[in-house]
Amino acid sequence: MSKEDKNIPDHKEILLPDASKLIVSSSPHLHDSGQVAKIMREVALAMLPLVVAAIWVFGLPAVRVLLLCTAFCLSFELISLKLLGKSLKPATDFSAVITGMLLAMNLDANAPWWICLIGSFIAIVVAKQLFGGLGYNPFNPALVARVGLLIGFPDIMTVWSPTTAAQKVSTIDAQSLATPLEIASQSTAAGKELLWDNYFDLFTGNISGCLGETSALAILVGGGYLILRRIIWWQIPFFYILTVAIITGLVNNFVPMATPDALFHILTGGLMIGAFFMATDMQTTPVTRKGGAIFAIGCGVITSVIRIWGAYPEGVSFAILFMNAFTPLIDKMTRVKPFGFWQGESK
Amino acid sequence: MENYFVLLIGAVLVNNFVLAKFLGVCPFLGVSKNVKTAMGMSGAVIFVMTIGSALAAVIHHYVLLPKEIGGVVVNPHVWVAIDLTYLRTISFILVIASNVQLLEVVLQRLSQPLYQGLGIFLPLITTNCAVLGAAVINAQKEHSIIESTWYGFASGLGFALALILFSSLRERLDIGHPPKSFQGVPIALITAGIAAMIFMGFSGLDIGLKTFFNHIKQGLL
Amino acid sequence: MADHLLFPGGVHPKDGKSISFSMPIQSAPLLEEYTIPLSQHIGTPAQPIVKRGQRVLKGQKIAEATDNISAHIHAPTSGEITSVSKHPITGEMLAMTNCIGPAGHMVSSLVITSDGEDKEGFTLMPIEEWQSIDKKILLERIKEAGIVGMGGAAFPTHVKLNPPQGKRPDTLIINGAECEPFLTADHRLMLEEPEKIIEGILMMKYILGAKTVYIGIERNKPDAIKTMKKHLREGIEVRELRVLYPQGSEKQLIYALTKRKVRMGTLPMEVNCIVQNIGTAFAVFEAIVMGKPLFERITTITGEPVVRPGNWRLRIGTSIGDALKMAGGVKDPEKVGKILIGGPMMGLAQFSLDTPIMKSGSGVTLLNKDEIVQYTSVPCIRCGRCVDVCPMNLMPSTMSIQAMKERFDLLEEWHVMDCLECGCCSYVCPSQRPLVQLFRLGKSHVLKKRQRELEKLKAKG
Amino acid sequence: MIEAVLFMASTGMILSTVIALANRFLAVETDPRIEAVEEMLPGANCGGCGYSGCPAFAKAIIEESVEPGLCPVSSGDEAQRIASYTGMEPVFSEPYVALVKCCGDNTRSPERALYNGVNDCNAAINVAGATKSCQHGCLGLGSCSRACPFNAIEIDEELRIAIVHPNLCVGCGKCIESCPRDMITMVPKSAPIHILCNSPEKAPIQRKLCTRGCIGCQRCARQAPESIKMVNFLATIDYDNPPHDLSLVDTCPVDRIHTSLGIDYIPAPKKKKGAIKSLECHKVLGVAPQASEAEINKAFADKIVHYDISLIIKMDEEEQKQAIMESEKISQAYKDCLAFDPSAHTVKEGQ
Repeated sequence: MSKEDKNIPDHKEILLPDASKLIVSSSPHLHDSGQVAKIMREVALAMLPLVVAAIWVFGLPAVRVLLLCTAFCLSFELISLKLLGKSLKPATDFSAVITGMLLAMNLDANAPWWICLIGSFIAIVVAKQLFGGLGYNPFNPALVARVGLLIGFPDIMTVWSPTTAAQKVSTIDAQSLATPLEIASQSTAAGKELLWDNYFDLFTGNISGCLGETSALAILVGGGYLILRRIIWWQIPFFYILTVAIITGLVNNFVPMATPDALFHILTGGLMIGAFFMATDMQTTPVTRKGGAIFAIGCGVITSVIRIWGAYPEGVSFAILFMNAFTPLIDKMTRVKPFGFWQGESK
Repeated sequence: MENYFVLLIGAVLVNNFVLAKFLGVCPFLGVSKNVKTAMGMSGAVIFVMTIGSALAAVIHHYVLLPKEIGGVVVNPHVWVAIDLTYLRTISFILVIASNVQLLEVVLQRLSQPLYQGLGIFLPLITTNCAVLGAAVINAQKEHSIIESTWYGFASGLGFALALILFSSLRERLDIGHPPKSFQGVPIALITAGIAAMIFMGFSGLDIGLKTFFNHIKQGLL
Repeated sequence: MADHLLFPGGVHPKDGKSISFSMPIQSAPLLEEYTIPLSQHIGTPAQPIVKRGQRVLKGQKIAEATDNISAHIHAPTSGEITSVSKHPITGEMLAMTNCIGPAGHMVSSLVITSDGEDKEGFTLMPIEEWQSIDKKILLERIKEAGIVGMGGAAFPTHVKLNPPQGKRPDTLIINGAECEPFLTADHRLMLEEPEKIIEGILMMKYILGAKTVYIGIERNKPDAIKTMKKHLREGIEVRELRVLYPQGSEKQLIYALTKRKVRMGTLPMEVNCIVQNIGTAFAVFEAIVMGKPLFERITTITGEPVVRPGNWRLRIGTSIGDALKMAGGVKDPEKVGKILIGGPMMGLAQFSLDTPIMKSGSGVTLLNKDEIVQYTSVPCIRCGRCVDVCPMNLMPSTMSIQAMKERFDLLEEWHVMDCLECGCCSYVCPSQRPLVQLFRLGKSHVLKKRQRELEKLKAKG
Repeated sequence: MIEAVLFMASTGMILSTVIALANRFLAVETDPRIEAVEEMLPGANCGGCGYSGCPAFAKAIIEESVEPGLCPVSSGDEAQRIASYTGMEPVFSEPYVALVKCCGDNTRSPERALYNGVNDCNAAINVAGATKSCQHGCLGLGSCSRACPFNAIEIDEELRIAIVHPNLCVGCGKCIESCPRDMITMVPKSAPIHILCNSPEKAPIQRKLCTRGCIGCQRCARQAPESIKMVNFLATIDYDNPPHDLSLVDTCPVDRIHTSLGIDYIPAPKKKKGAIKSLECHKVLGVAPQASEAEINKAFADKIVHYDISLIIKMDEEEQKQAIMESEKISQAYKDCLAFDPSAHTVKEGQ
């Protein structure tokens, strides 16, 4: 100790940390304690209104599908991590749960259990773990599963169970009711113009279709929450829905029997859930906001093209997957110009 | 006019040569290591397919096909009344092979690095089934010469789109850590499978477009 | 209302200044031993001019700058040079081999054991009316006093204040932003010595011949802004800055105050701006008016675990252990996770208590284990947050993947050399990836490659 | 039938004339000899010859008549063939192998603090000069093993040290630049004795940093003055005439001189409690369970498979992996034998 210790405190024993137990790492040493698991939990929270709406519209079978899909996805994730010899920690970051819920949203309420099993297998094992797990999969797992099931089992995937309201009204049992989009594509085939009356039902979701396609209100609530929490960017849903509205609006204006009007297109089918939950999945969308906008416009164009002229009534999942394939190219194109960049420096 | 547009959409999106008809898959997997060589390869394939289909169509129409004149089957260009369609494949291959050879010489002169980058895959275009496929489909569908050139160009464009898309995806796959046994070609094939599934979404597009154009015609009339 | 532009990106880390900003500056007691590293500045290390056993006085020059971009080093107290020896590999003069510099490498240094008298031996003559003295003499005095930038870069000031022929800087910016969390050294200095700082600023303005002077102070230091405005003299302007890390970095500060963009790969001199730190202005004043060389500096000893955090006027060469002893040690040694020299965003983690505080050591920050978030190898989920916050508008997510694949050619193409290493990207990354370390790795490879190309050219040329 | 022949012949004629014309106008002259030489080179593009790759080296051989022996990878007769093809007399270069001059793994030179960051030597150096006690030691985080195109450098995960397999190393020198602390030097493959330390520190400091560091006691230098010299308190071997008598090993008080005897450096075998029950490792080495360390060394030296370097290059991926597996199996067996202490195991006769 130094000779005169004027300012040093009285003889309370001064403790110094043990140098060998210190942690040494590169700067910075602070973090805003954001975690992947936290983001996924926020997304799960945002999907709650959707789950409630699905259960309200389709009753108990919806719960069954939801639980089955989430359980299958989680178990497939654990099994594949174990088989690959990786640590099981990534399974705790909720991303499998999110994929399971999104997959359930794409299925019908009375989807058989093995559809959920195969869907989960495709989503988690094929579309995600085989590419290396979180962060490396170029395609959105839930959508790959949906497209796989749609093409693999076309008949099962296009049977829609009646909504609880419809069941109360009529005694028809689980007879196949057509979704609004299917009605629309039938009318275009027949060359008649479709005049849709109650948009309110579309908005509240009291229509038949798969779990996630119904209530646009619930999706808006969940999506709004995510945007406010800055988990997803507003650019993607905004441009996506805008592009679909513009294209379908134009085509409806010139050739009315080709396709119903824009509002109909926005509220029906998987557009809302696609725009807010599927197209904004971080791993498979471009990194910059400008890239996100281009991605969304591309999705919008392809969705409308398939819906208006394609054979499938629902174009959202194909569009998003197609644009996922374009994401690496978009990333190459939309590099942000560095601060203080000038011509002398090559890009 | 819209017939050509439908033909284009049909060849590029609906039944894309690589992802729907599964023609020309070996260069598709071979060259898609990085985007630059993929661009070079697609340019070469578009050039060869367009010129190849055009020449094949010319030969097909003026030499191989017997013409119906006055009930007598006679071939005015070749004074002997013989139907030579059986020569179709061999003559198409001859045309395409010479076409590729011409391209190789030109390319070696124009850009040496691209020539180096493509390497073995440049002469391999002769055996590329997509190129011959386009010529044969033209013959089967009795496209006129202009139509078949346009169809050759469109299918070349489809091949290019699929190849460039797939090569940028593969560059992204190299960054990932697929399980050891899946690294390299296996994971590339899975990605190609998913991409093919996505392209199936466009099925029925050209028929839809045809009916749409009919609507417009009726609407206008 | 902040009357200035905002640079792109930036983050709002936990402030942590409340721990130590109210503590007045205390002068450190005289310690037994000071270890003074020979390279405390950017440029070639200084050569020692003293022998073992030689007696020196406080403020006496003990190491000399060899060429222009270098700085002299002075003794912090009167005493005896205990050990000076040659470094086995490089042959440099060396005191003790196991002195570890803040960056963790072995640094050759001199050790002075104080004799307790603290006898002053300044050889520099104080100059009262500096306005009439020629600029060259003032610059010579600053070089003689060994003044370097106190913001953290430690670039020799006499070089910075002496622009090359072609350039005539018209704006001098004084960086009082202190955007680094936890550090309050400049803040206290502004509160307690405003007149000296203003005088120092005027001297620098006179030497540079700059027309306008801005003092940028972040809005979270209202009292400092008030005191500095009270002592203002004509030609100097205090500008309030919005609180955003890294407001205090050179390019961002120049853009915020003068709307001029420093082009990539060039120095602020290109846009006729010079940026100096508040501490440097104070040191210039002490050097010229009081003839006191730079052997003391204000350092904040702060952090949750510290018993009595505060701002100290430490002598250069005080080891971290002694500094912590002054601040009363730590509450619970088990809980201490990290000891940093500098602030938590750009500070260097230490692993030994003997590392000395150098001229650029603006703070000693301690963090508890629970405050620390460990870096993990969770893959990048491409959420794009780092792209939003990067103040240089780079693409940290793609660049980090390129660095992991050791594609340093691509990294150079994607402007890794312009990365400020400010830490905003690692701060917001939800996968908690060590992005700054990857970019630092990229930079070292790119520099090595450029070095090799230079040698090849020399060999051929 | 005749029409078909006529038609094919005519189209063939037209098209070939077009190509012939194109060939003449757009001809690009390339020296066929360069391609021929390129065929003879191994094609590993490792850059060991100082050129960017085999094509560039082939061009240099033809145009600037650089002597083919420069290529460290191709063996003697390979260089012979190229030289005879280009009419130059070949120069035979003695095969060199990489050597990591450090044996201070975790057990000998422990970590000073807990490092949390990128798992790469160059990255660790930038953070507080890496947390290994010895400032000049090998960090064992694998920069060199990733840089080696022939994966001849193995990283021991727990012990954090790099080990070069001499029979796989072709001496291209790519690992030298990859190491931030320049621990790797090229040594002649035939040199049996190596000093595995790179730290010039004086004894009192060295003792604190690493239990196996060279303390500069000069015993080995005095015993073999012509081949071992002291440089800054560190004994260094002059590889022009390397020492050959194996008794040198015992002179070192720190037991840090390791005979290479064709063995690559093996880290200190951890004496596991009741470690190796089965005698399988002894069978692999073909040595009795109670064999002494010297016998085990000897048996290992014979067993280790010596591949001719150029042969390894010609092997495809499969065979090369097989070679590594083979040498690893033997090294592992050697480690187990060293770790096996006969006392803890009652040896039945005839086993």
